[in-house]
Amino acid sequence: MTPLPALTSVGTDTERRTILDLATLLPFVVNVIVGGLVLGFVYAIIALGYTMVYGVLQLINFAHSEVFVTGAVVGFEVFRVLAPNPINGYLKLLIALVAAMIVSGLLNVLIERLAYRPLRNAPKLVPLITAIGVSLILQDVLRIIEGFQGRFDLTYTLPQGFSGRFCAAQSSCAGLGNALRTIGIDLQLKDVILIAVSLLSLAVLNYLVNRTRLGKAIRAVAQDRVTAGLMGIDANRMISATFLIGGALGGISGVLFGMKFGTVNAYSGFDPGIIAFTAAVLGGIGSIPGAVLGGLVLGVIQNLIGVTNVFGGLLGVANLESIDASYQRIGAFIVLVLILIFKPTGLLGKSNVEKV
Amino acid sequence: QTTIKLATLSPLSGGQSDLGTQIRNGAQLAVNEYKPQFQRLGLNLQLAPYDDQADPATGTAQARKIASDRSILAVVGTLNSGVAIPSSAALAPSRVALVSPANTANQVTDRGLSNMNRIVARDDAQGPAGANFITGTLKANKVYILNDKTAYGEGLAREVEKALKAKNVQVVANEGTEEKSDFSSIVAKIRLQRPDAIYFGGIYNQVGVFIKQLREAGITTPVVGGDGLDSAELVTIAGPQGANNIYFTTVAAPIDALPAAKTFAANFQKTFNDAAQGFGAFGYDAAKVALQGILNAAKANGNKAPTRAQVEAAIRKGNFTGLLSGNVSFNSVGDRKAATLYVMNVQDGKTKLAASVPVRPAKQ
Amino acid sequence: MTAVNPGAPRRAQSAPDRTFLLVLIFLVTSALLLVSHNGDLLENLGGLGAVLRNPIVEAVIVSLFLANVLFAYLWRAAAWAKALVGLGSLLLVLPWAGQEDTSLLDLSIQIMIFAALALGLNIVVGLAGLLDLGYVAFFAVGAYTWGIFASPRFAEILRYYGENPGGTNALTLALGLFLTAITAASMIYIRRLQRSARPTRASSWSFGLASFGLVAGLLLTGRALLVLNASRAAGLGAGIDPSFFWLFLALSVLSAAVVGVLIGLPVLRLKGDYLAIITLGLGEVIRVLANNLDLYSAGSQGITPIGSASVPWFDRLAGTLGFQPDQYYLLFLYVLVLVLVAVILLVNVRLDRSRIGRAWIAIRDDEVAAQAMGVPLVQTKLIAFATGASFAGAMGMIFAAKQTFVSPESFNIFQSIGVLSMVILGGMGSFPGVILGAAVVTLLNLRILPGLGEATANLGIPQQVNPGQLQRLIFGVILVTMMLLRPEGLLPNKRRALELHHDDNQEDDSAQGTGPALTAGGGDVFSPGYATEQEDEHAGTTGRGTP
Amino acid sequence: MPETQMLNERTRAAGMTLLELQGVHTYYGHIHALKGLTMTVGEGEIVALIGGNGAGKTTTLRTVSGMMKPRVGQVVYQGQNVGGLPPHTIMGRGMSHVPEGRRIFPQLTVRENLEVGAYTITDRKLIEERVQEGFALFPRLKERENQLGGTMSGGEQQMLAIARALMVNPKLLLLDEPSMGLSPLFVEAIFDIVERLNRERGTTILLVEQNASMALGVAHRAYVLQTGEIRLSGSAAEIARDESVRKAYLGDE
Amino acid sequence: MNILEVQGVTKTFGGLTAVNDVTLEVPREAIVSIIGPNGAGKTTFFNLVTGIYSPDRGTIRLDRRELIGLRPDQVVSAGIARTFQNIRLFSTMTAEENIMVGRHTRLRAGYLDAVLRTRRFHSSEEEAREVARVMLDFVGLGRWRRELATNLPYGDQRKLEIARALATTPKLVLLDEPAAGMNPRETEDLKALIRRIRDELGVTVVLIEHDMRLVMTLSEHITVLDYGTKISEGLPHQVRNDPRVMEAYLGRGAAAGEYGKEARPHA
Ligand SMILES: Nc1ncnc2c1ncn2[C@@H]1O[C@H](COP(=O)(O)OP(=O)(O)OP(=O)(O)O)[C@@H](O)[C@H]1O
Ligand SMILES: Nc1ncnc2c1ncn2[C@@H]1O[C@H](COP(=O)(O)OP(=O)(O)OP(=O)(O)O)[C@@H](O)[C@H]1O
Ligand SMILES: CC(C)C[C@H](N)C(=O)O
Ligand SMILES: [Mg+2]
Ligand SMILES: [Mg+2]
Repeated sequence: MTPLPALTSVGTDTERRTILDLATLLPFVVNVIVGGLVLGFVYAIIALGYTMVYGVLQLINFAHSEVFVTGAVVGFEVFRVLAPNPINGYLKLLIALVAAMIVSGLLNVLIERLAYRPLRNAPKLVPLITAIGVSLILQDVLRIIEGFQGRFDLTYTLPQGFSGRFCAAQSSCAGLGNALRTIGIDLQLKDVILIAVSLLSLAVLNYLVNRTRLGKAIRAVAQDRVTAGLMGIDANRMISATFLIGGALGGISGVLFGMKFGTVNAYSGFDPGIIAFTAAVLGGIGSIPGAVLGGLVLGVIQNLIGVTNVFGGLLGVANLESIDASYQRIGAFIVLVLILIFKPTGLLGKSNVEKV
Repeated sequence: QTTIKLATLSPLSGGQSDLGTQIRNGAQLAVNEYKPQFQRLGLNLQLAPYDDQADPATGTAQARKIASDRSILAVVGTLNSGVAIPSSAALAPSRVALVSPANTANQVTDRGLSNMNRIVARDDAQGPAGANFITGTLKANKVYILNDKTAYGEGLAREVEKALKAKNVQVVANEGTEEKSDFSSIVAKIRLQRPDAIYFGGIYNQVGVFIKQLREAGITTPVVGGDGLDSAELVTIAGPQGANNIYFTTVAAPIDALPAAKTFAANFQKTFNDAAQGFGAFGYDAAKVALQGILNAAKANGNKAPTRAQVEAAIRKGNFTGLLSGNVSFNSVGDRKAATLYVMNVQDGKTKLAASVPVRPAKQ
Repeated sequence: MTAVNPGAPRRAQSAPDRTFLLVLIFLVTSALLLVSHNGDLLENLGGLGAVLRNPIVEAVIVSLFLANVLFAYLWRAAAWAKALVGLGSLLLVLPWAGQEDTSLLDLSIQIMIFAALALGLNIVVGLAGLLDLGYVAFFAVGAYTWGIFASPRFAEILRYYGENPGGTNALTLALGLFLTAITAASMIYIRRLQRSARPTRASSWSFGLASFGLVAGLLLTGRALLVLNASRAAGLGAGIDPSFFWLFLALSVLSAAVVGVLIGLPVLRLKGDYLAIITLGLGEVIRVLANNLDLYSAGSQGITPIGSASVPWFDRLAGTLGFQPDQYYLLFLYVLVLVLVAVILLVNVRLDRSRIGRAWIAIRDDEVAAQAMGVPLVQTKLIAFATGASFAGAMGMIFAAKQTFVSPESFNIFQSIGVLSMVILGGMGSFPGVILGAAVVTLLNLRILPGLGEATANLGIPQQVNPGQLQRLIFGVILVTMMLLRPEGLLPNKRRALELHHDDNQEDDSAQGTGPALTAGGGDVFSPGYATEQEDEHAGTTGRGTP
Repeated sequence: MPETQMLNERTRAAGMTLLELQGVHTYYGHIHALKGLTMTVGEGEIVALIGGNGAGKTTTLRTVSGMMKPRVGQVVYQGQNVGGLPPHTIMGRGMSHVPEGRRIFPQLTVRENLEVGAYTITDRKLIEERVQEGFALFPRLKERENQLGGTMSGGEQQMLAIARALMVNPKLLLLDEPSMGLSPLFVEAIFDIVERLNRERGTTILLVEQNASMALGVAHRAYVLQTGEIRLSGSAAEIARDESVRKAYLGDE
Repeated sequence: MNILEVQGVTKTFGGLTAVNDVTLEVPREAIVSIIGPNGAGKTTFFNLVTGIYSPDRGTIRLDRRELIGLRPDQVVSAGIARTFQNIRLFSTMTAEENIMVGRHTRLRAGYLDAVLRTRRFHSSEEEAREVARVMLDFVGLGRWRRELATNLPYGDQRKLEIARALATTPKLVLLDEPAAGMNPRETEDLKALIRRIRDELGVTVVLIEHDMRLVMTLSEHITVLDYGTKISEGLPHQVRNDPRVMEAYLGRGAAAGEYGKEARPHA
């Protein structure tokens, strides 16, 4: 068949040889993978918001992407307002995170009350449509709110040093930084913060869902609302609690997203939302560790697909050379298909225990 | 008294509505300005704004609506080449002339429609201009090209690639990406391949984010782009660290460099409580071209409301003056005969004129 | 304690006969439509003309006019009146108004395209219970199938192969054909064997191998044909002869169905929302491929101009009826799409009331039980998928012909979501419902919402809150309120509505969230049934009998 | 029909009524399932509810526990009308319901199912105690402590459902066909348990059973339900002797 | 001659052997039962025969034809139908439609027939409706024909499942606890129904039941499973008096031999 037109070329043979040199290539690959992991953590936290809500209502909460953008907007405003303030950067971050968690969490609860709860007994796809409706509404509401201040694309002003290198040469942990950099891991401080915050939220969430009475009740409601009622569990309250937790996670992920990528606008939620939901599915929807694993896998795969053309160029494989960043997204989907064919319930999804 | 209308067709809702609204508002100013002149001919001039949502199908539907309103004699639009192509085709049978303030893709006029005109340069002029700048001023030998995978961005990038290759410059990649936030793999590749310059055929809101991440990764390589970068927002998005070493070609001179533009900008601010940007000025110019065309046609028609066909011909043939971007006349397919491309430079968050390049379409 | 008789059945009184009202409304709205779209007339009407020309007024008039058809379907009225209003509206008044205002034709075609898409998706989602979020992919397949061949693209492709024959010659063609034939034959043979004896690992493997061979054979054949015909590129400047239109209509149906099967095969084993996200992904895959395979699809630049059918006698007819030559093809597409929608509706109704329709609903209700009753899961789902896809394929082709331009942008996932919302808004499982849903959403998006913006453009409303800029918000509000007020949809499937309204005094008994969203619990909408002797298959147009 | 007021001695000893249904009408959409049901359950009683298929036994229990709202009539529990309250509020007041069809949480393990059954209890020690009690009643559950509820066999699920309902040590236990799907050995065990609960803990039990003879064997009083109405009521022994009952529900030829 | 021959099938779930090396032969037109304590593996055995699970080991033959590897729907075509322990009806369909689905494999009208409304379509639709009518009457649910399946009382749902299974025209029907949820009177009717299935329709019946009165009076052969293993088999009276069965399954009441009336007068 016709080769796809090759767009990439790695230049002269000498250049190719230098790049092929392990000392150049290894840090590159490591860096791409680590970058993918960082990205993956962002997806993972967003994915958790989807998975929580999906878990209880079997609803793809399309509005989650806007809940998370709301968190990002709150974060933006906090950083903006506090920018002239000389307080510690980490404190600012904490304020931003907490504010975003509260706003997004309450927003999510409100959405559930207004748009999903009245439809509890309707066919499953009806709330899906209201979710889409809410998502559209929120997009414009966010745009209006920010628009009145003459803003559309919101660019984060991060505290001093957050965008700088992690353990830069002049800092006290320069040794660690240098060591990491020799093997190719070149992180910004905000990446490290992002990973730390993600891991912490994960740990808390995991405890909440698996170890507490609340968590068990939520899971019972997820499986059989009516019978849960017979156990004395108020299903509506548990669902609200789930939306609160999911929304708070959305808030966190919004701030992390804004920090990592620097810019958000009212419409920014859709793409990462879709990928995050894909991650949730990949990991096994409804499963918390699954969502995380899925996010990380997708992050890494996206980044690796993004650099396939370089390897294609190096190896002289023309067909690989045309696999460039424009294939990132669908590469992730194709991987998803392949994985699901072999593992139909996702990486960590429990195999369907339907017994007949 | 007969009512005649000038329509605008641009995205008034959705992600690109800011630019689309600029065009509408620019055209509104022109209409306000010309109202008295038409009044004298006994014609009541109005603006009829249409929203294409930056979507080809919606644009076509709107174009057909425009076609059905006989009082509309010409259209200013569109913003996106991808919309202009089908919309102009839908308007062609009705002989409704379009004057585009933004569409640069070659295909827009290459189809030879009698109703499609543009006052901006073509991508096959803009591309080589960018390429020339890369080789001439930046002296780059190795260039990394990116595009946004839209009709506009990819078309432009392809022109740049062609021009660079013709100059024997090494083009490391011409890579498309629809990604809006995460550019980490691309940044990693750029770091690996160390180009002397990066060209990005795309629009400011995407390119700005890319630049920000590029600079944060410590890469200071110059980034070059096209008219898609011509927005005040670029600097904000790229951030203080990022807004350096950026160059872009555009068709409008910086507003503060033109005395006429000053009043325009003030007017714009007063009327819409919003700062005028490049596309506001383009919209204004395009509307002026259309209105002058209608006036000419009316005069030729004995000071009566002209037919659409007459307007179409008048626009294609006319010479239009008093515009912000200089005089306009069109060649046989509707390209502006002599356009000027300006190369702008962003340094420390300030946008300055770096060079100006006269360009002409291949056909005259 | 109250003494009301709780058992009083809430029975609707039989509706009054509204023949007169129906005809009256038809006449009034038709007159309004015709007047408001006649530019010359409006000129002479002065103030009234201005009012009628107001975009919102205009949008309302169009909507009211289209509502005629709905009334004709819904109301109890004499059969002649229903026929008159239904046929009269669609075949007489609308084209007549379209003569003055081509945009009406464009709008109607677009509505019907979406109606057909919604009908197709309704099979997949509403009947078989498979949530497909990538439905637009099949639409794209249809659009490109025609777009590539009926445009200069085809010549470009031929030219490319002419310049890069790469060792292809007549022998390749023979080889390709041979390979195709032999692998196809062996696949059929293996299938036969498997039917009588139990499939072994070897037989499955050889089947897989043969299918690869088949693909290779087809590719070789295709390539050889392209290369061997490369010399004709010059003569094909504007694409192939328009008389191939009918062949391609069949081809686009077929190719969309084939793509449906290809996409369906690996993923239809998955359940519920796993399927949703995968279909969403595969929809994106098709779009991105269209965006990247520049040679075939012209990538992001899009393909243009795309031709339409040329039917001389139809053009002559249109000419004598007073249409302008540039309207011929739209009028033609209008009539064609009208016929196609009718056919699709018929196919839908008939499939629904058949063995296959029952199997779909059975699968939706309980996969395990369905399979244990002899319903082959994958095959039945594939049929649903392919049927839905084929409708989309046909519509894609019409879309390409109408637009004369296709680019990947038109096939993003918002389109899929849009079609899904039409289905659910209208009433999942209900054929008149999804058609109405398509009409409502399309009218909203193409007329009413933009009309709002246009009408208020010069009122000095601050930009941020100008209705023209708030289309998403308004649309979202409409979606949410409609769903809250009528969760069963605008024109619900009869029994579904019954079920929903039971719930007033009953705790939810439906949510046993064990399985995938779509199959577990309450079940969605359905319209099973059996072929009754007198079915109202023409419900959408001239339907008789009130529901 | 005349309301039979004959109670056997043990019931009288128990004294006050715990549950009373007064003219309850319950609907499934247009299906009128309970047609003015009136019945009482005294504190400390075992009351059996028997009747044919579709008589409305399950619906009665559902109405009591709040899964269904009565359209007309009152459900008085502990002196309060609970008709129309949501199940979780009613269940919070010392009631347990073993529903028809078991309704085990399929994705929770056996142990988690039990723990969720004790949702209204916050004392962790007490919960653990009760779990152990459940295991003692049904050793199979202990063997399968970590198996997912959904993969248990039908009978195992039935055991789990009963054990789950006992977690809160209810005042009133609603049992909907507890013996369904259990092996003969376990059927006996279940009835033993019912008796013991009543005797040792004073649990009041409203028992729906198809196995009417066994049900009447353990119950003090019984109601016979037919198409949503009470056909007969009286002491269990009386009912068991009734000719029509023997014919219709006990399978006597 | 045996219609069903199962040789040494084994199925494990993780560490748990649910069915262990079970061999079973079912003579044509017989009524045989499988009994055993809860969790003995009876339902799992049915799942193996109907293709819902595939066995780790062993062979399953219906009329000499190997069934292992067939999908459940193919097993239905081959001639085995079943009911479920937990009722699984199509809840949004009427009783009649439920049965018509059961007819799926036996109808010849395909896609094109349906679209074109061919004569074949009409005749097969006619056939399906006729079968539904006959089957509803056969199990005595005629009056529920147009009612949604979920609205039927529990016991009638069980019968509807049986009717649906019979609509597939099986050679062999597997009933999983058909009497659960029925009172003794209804169980008597069911007994008659099962006899008629065999006598009038000529269908072989294998049933799982815990109702000993039904099992002992109806079965011609009984197999007893415990912990997945066959611990006894034979004629009803043989099995009933097998001490292993008594210990594992029947319990004290067994000796009395009065399985329907375990009621003991309370003290
Ligand atoms: N979910 C439901 N939806 C509609 N109708 C129902 C529902 N459940 C029960 N019914 C109807 O209500 C009536 C009473 O049913 P109920 O389940 O209370 O009877 P039951 O005495 O428990 O019978 P069984 O012995 O079969 O369990 C029956 O006519 C039945 O058809
Ligand atoms: N999918 C599964 N995963 C794990 N264990 C299972 C699964 N299916 C069945 N089991 C276990 O296998 C054993 C046999 O189950 P099965 O359902 O066959 O029992 P049964 O004989 O039908 O019992 P009952 O009479 O209670 O219905 C049970 O202990 C059950 O817990
Ligand atoms: C917004 C602009 C960058 C538009 C672009 N020049 C186009 O033709 O689409
Ligand atoms: Mg019951
Ligand atoms: Mg069992």
